[in-house]
Amino acid sequence: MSVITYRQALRDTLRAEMLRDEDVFLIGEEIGVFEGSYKITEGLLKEFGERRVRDTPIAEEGFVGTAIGAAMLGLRPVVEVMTINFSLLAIDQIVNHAAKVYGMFGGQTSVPMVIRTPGGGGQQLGATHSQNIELFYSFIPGLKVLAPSGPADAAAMLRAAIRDNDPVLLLENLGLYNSKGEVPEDDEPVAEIGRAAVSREGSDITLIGYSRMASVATQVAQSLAEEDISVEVIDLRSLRPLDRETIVESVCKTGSAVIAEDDWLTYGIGAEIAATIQEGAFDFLDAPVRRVAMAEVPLPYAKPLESAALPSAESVTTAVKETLNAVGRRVG
Amino acid sequence: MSVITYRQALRDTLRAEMLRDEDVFLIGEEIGVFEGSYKITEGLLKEFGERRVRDTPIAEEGFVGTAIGAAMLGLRPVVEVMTINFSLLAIDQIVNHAAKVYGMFGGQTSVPMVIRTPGGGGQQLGATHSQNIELFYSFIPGLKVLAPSGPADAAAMLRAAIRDNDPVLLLENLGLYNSKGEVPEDDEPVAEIGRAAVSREGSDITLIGYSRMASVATQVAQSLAEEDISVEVIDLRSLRPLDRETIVESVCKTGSAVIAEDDWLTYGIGAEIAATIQEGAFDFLDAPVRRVAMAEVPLPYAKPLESAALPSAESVTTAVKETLNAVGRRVG
Amino acid sequence: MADTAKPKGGGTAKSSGGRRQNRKNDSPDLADESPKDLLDHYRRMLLVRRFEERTGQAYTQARIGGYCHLNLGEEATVIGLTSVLDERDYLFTNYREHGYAIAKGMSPRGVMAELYGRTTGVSRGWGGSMHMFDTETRLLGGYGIVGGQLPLATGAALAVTYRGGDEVVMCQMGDGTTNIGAWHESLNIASLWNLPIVYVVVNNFTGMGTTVEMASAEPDLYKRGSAFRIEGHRVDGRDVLAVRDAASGLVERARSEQRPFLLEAYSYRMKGHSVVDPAKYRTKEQAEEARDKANDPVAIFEERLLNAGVLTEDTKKEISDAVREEVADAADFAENSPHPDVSTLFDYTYATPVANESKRMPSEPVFAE
Amino acid sequence: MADTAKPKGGGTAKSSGGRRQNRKNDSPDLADESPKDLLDHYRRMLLVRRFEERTGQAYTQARIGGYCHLNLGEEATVIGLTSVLDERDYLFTNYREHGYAIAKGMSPRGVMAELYGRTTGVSRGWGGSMHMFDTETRLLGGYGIVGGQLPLATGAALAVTYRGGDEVVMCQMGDGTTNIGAWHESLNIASLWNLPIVYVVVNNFTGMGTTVEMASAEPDLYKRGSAFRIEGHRVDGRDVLAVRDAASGLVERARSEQRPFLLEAYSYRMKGHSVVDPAKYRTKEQAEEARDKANDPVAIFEERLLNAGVLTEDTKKEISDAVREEVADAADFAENSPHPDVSTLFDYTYATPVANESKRMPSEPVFAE
Ligand SMILES: Cc1ncc(C[n+]2csc(CCOP(=O)(O)OP(=O)(O)O)c2C)c(N)n1
Ligand SMILES: Cc1ncc(C[n+]2csc(CCOP(=O)(O)OP(=O)(O)O)c2C)c(N)n1
Ligand SMILES: [Mg+2]
Ligand SMILES: [Mg+2]
Repeated sequence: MSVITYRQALRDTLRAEMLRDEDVFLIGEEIGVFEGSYKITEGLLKEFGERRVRDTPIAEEGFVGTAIGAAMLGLRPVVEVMTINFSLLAIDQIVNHAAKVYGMFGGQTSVPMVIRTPGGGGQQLGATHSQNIELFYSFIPGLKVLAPSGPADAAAMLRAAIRDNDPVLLLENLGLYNSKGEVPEDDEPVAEIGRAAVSREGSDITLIGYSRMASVATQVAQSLAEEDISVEVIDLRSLRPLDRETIVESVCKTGSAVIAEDDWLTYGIGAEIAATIQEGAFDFLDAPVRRVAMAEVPLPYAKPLESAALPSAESVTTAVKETLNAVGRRVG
Repeated sequence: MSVITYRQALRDTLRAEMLRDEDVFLIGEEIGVFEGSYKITEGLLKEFGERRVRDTPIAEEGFVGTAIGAAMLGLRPVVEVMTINFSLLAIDQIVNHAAKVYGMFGGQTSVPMVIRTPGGGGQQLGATHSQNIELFYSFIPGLKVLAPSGPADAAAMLRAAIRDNDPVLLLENLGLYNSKGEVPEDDEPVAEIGRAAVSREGSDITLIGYSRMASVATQVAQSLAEEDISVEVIDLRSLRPLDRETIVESVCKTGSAVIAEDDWLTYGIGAEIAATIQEGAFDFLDAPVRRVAMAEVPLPYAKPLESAALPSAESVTTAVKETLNAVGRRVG
Repeated sequence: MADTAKPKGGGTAKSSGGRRQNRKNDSPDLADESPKDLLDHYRRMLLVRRFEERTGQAYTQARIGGYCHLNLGEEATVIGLTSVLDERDYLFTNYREHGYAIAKGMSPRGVMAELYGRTTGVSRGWGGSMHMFDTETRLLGGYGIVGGQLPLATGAALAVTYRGGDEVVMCQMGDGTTNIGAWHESLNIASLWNLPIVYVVVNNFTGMGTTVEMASAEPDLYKRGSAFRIEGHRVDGRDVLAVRDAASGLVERARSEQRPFLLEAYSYRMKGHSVVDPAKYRTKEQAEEARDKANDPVAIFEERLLNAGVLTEDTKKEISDAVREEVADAADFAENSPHPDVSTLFDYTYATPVANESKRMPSEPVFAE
Repeated sequence: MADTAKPKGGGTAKSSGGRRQNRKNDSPDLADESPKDLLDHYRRMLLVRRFEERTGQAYTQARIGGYCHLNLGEEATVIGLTSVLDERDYLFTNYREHGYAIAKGMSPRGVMAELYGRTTGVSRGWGGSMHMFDTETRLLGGYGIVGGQLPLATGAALAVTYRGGDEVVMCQMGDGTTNIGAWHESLNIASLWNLPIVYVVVNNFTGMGTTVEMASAEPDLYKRGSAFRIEGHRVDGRDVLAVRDAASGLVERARSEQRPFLLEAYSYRMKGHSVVDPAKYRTKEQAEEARDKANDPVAIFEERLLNAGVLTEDTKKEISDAVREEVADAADFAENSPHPDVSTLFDYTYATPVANESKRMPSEPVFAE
């Protein structure tokens, strides 16, 4: 074990996988000479050369599609899309091609590729550069979508994604790149795709998040513990497939749930979680499932507006307390 | 009133709006010389000429973006995107530009445009041509999304969309174009954006749909009436904004709900409806909200597979009956 | 870049006599050709013709669903192009690909069964008319999204280069496809990275009802490679030997020089855009031009072979009978093949199975009791 | 198409002396110019320079957030281009647009306030560095999605044509932008429909760390218009008068001939891609070249004006002081302007209010009790 950043965990894993398997190569904008917009690929061009670390023109549809075609011939491209916002330029290739090629041709060829891309608001990047649209990919059968919330998961999930034979979107987060945590030094473990984690056990209420909000959820749970509120935290980890059982099991135990998400509320990821809970834990629910999510506006640049629009530890705390109040347990 | 098809209602309304307002023009692939892939624009090139009915190259991003730019200067383009599947080629222009221009520049310029596009599976068009991805647009603040289920609504909503100052996506449906209904002959009414309709009153259960599934829901309600089951049907009509009150009010009355949708279940439109119901009608719900939706696969070409994957009047009927059984009312 | 006089196609139909002249002048001399190969080309062109005619019928009889686009009028291009590809070479096409599927080596049975949506179809009934695929013969898909195949084919060529292989990728598309962003991004990447790929534009003068002149600001499509320093050539797509020679040169150069090329082949779309399109938007002249025997690649080649004595009335009848038989057999095979079973619905969502995949049927609840 | 010898920029830095020579030869004679105009150009270039320097400082002091891209090194292009636009003409740009905003007529105060995210900003604090907009002066937006502005600008030109107006649209972008699909689709449409638009490629030899040669298979970017029969020209973007003349010719031709043109202007990006980018990926030669006084448009013009006696040391100081004052005033104004109030969060989602719009804050439930 060593304590490293989320960024470092990704970088080390990319490197290890490239060393392990000659078919793994990196492709994307500014990943080579520039060493990555967020420096995830630092030093890799130098170490592996242009064949394995391929800088592309600004042509998201072209280079993502190129990676899909290479994957159809058995290579294992790991694509970096600079931020998930720009993935909209390539979404036809992702949704209509990567996700379809296996099924549409009756299972003849798979598409073993990874798309790494960060989401995340809160950087004052304005309306077009601050969206959390993992929903779009999580909705699509044929894709797998992973959302690590810490360095260890980032490594284990990237490893799993690279070794999987299907197109996997790995959702990273600008706000997590510098976060630190313990990560095993081996080439292990390989995350199991499709599994959520109970990242903290508790009994009063279930708090569900993914990516950055899973780590916020843990903070909230920690501070609420000081107020004698026992929060069980679920980190969804895999947005597609979605691990409904883990969620429902927890809510059956605690009797209530709050969902914390960084995207917009209406039709957001949390909608499915709430729908799932009411279907699976109907008889166990003591209060409506509550969602904490972004205000439904194009995210403004100005800091006070941006901050107000985004979910935070405070708004999650409020929702948890109000839900417990609704259940009948009086909390501060 | 006259009885006309959904197609005819759209065409007549386009024509009337073009006559009413010189700033309204049509733009899209094959809408002129070819008279529309689905003949919605039949005869309009002949009547209005190339200036008002503009055939484009195959360049979804280009022509949708061109329409946005024209709208920024005050014109009122009505864009046809041949099917919603192809909208993925233009989604960056729709989501990152049409939906953002008003907010991102502090309200200085609006984007008065309409994107008309049909969804709908069941035509054996295969995995890439049969998707229902209205979710993607319904999720985006800054857009408005309307989904008429019959000819009268098609006319009233298209009229509203054209006269609105924001980008509106009008979701049509391949399976509805030939459906018939009564439509007023005047330039009225103009639909109110953001309002659902109780299209049939009932007391036992609420059945919610939109677009084609709203019309299927009405059929189901009609035939269940013969079995003495009183189904209240809600046609969502506006997917963004979403009329939560009408939904919740109905469920508070009936005590249970089924959602019928043509898209995939996980993260689909129905997830938000179910989440909304459990939040708004928590104390009134006698059984979990049930969703009927597409099987989560890339839609296959072969008829038996395709039919099995799609929701139908039968699967909706089953869900309604099973939900009523869960509530404790024994039905066939 | 090589230019060839090209008929207006979508536009007016003034010089159609002159055009025929043109073709004959450019085409290789039959005396230099192996009669066996010539007859084989002829047979294969006829097979595509009859196969597509049968497909049109079967569609009208509702044996085939969805959209259905035929290669009628493009047989010389289909056969000319595929005849120069090695077995190891890859082909990507658009949705108008039945002929390419057969010509690249799939059995007419498998292609027809796919059209019928049967398990014996080349894509197991999952793809239909627009999505023929076969790993074996290396046609890596017909694609229904205009331009969708371009980045994929480019990526296949990247994989070849990555591995140091000597396969070539051919990427077919229509004239209308040269206007979409994927064209620009793909050709730019292929040229930058020196990929062994030949992009072929099958110019039938229209995309649905839109003429090349309405859609492409540079209507000489083979010249559009200039934006990427890609050499472009144009060939008469009604002439199978001319197509073969043009394609063969570029495929071999792509292989040896390791760089992309562009080839435009023009010919007529004999019918509507798809089987259901009556093509009412065509002017009388355009319709006549498309129907004109003088523009029919099969008729042109047949007449030439007959005149040169390579084809006799007897062999012609023999070939015709054999082809009819093969197509009838394909249709019988398709008709008698099983429909996919509903139990297979979830078989092809993922290649690597994972926990918690949803396998719910529409009528089932999310949580089975 | 007109060619001009162009420095390698991104590549090696061999002939930088020769280049300067080049410039001087091509540039209009100062004797033919109005001294007042010359001084005005100089003052405006200096204003952009000082404004951007101040912006960089303010960013470092955390008065500005988000991404922040400067026009340092591109002042001659900014001023040359905008000086030929009428008030009624429209301008669309990418995210590197502070200079354009000022040059098109927005006040430095409003632009700086936007950077500070204040209500007095040109986009009311909603846009920030990348999204300056002003209906009045007709800069219809800086855009952060590479290539996003191209279809929009094309559409604005369509609106002009639709209404029979005589405005021209100018659409600015970087060299890296010529590789994205929107480029192809937009230029094709503009040419097909004869739209009065001038696309300007500001070639600073790199997109972030990627050189033109790495990204564009035809690195002579002005030649890429050929795929659409759009006439392309190249100009030395370090020379404000050369840019002005090239742009003026094309803008007026776009207006009178009603068709699109393409102009490439090359110059150096003096610093990193954005304020936070140390540009470590630059070779020593590249870094020196970008810093070289001989490539600095402000220094070049200043020297020329001094040599010609148009500028004296006194006026130079006067102008410099005035510009410093203007920039300081802008920063003071920004600093003292109010932050937007949270109560305005839902003010700009829709232009036409509708029923049931969600105005929920993150901590609020969907249904208020
Ligand atoms: C992205 C996209 N836009 C539109 C369509 C609808 N469409 C199908 S075929 C076609 C015309 C294509 O023309 P061309 O490339 O010339 O090929 P052809 O059909 O003539 O062989 C169009 C517009 C589509 N399938 N995909
Ligand atoms: C679609 C998209 N892809 C990637 C980016 C990230 N990005 C921002 S600026 C830039 C480089 C653009 O280079 P160029 O067009 O030459 O403009 P310059 O910054 O040099 O002025 C990139 C890749 C983006 N904003 N949008
Ligand atoms: Mg065509
Ligand atoms: Mg640049």
